Amino acid sequence: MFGLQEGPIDVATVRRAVSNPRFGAILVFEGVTRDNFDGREVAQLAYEAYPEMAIPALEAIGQQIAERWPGAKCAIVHRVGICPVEEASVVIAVGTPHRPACYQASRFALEELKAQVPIWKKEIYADGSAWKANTST
Amino acid sequence: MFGLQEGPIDVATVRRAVSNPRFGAILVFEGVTRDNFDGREVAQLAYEAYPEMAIPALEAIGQQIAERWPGAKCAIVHRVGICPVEEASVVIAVGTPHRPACYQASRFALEELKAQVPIWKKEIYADGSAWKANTST
Amino acid sequence: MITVTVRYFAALRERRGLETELMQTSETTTIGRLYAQIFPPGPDGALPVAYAQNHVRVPGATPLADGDEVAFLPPLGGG
Amino acid sequence: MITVTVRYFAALRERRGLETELMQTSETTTIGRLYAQIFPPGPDGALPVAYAQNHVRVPGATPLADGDEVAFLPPLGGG
Repeated sequence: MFGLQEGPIDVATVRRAVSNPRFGAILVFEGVTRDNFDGREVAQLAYEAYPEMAIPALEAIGQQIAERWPGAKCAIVHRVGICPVEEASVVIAVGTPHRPACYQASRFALEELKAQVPIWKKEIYADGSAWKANTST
Repeated sequence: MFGLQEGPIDVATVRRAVSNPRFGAILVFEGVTRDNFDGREVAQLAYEAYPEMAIPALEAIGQQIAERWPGAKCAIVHRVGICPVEEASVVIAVGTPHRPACYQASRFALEELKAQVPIWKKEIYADGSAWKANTST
Repeated sequence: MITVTVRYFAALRERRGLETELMQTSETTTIGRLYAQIFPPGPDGALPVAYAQNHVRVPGATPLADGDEVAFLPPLGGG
Repeated sequence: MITVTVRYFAALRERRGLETELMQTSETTTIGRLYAQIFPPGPDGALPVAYAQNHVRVPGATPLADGDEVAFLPPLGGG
């Protein structure tokens, strides 16, 4: 499961996409809209994607994970449009037979997503807005 | 939320225990019963705890996380009794303002739990059973 | 002359006031040169972008062909 | 003589056939010596355990007191 969606992401659905009796570890990451950035109050975020590139890029992350961590499975859903505070902008589920690989693969998926997938974020404050780029840290 | 419980763990409840508008990252780890171990088919696992020590030990992990990663919050529920294949023996939820700390704190909680919390695991095969200790890897 | 479809996202979409447009350009134009034509560098310089031709990232020196879908990708913010 | 409560878990519980018992022992007995008394090392040696006195981990040389709750913790398997 690799997709973009408007409206709240159902975490349990993404989690179920990686269920497998061979898996000893499941890790579900949620990137959530925070109520502040650099001390400034954030009302909500707005995400925009280039779907024709973003979905293949998400699928490519899943492919890389399957190659680097044999037996691992990944599912990623990213929200587009308005994402209010405390709601998830992205849900990444990873299942692996063993636990260390699960943490490695989940983190890999998140960093690859931030670096490679054509999605953009606008922070909307009480008194303005700004497009915010990911840093490489 | 730090506890032991018989029967299935409700992942969403553990996840909600770390909700906070300051959090940009939520990570939910599920340790799941695998259908095999060292090539042998596993029918189910049975967990046993020393509750009077295990619950304070889980709480101590939460305390250490709050000290090492300021602003982080952790919740851990471990199952006791029979845990069938594909069901979670432990759910660890961590919320943090920023993402790298979330992965670090979640992994720390898991490794501390395995090393410090008085819980034991019995693997039940089609044709026998064995108590299995965690390794330090 | 060739005709390409240009897609705009995020800050570039807002600056251009458009999500997409058809654009005519010469056969010798590269994707980087097209970007500079549409968004001439202002006092703050140009927004650094990556280039995509038919949904594949390409270098700025890549020549364009008739019917291409072209996109300029501002710094990413997913996650 | 003093009386302590002993708790058994996992393989030790199965070996002893008990979850808990009251046990009388001398005032000079350490927690490690009590373990060796209850579970004399067999041909495979003794199961390596950690010691807990009143829910706190202690070294094997720790003396016991009347009313203590004592537990021997086999290698852990949580997670």
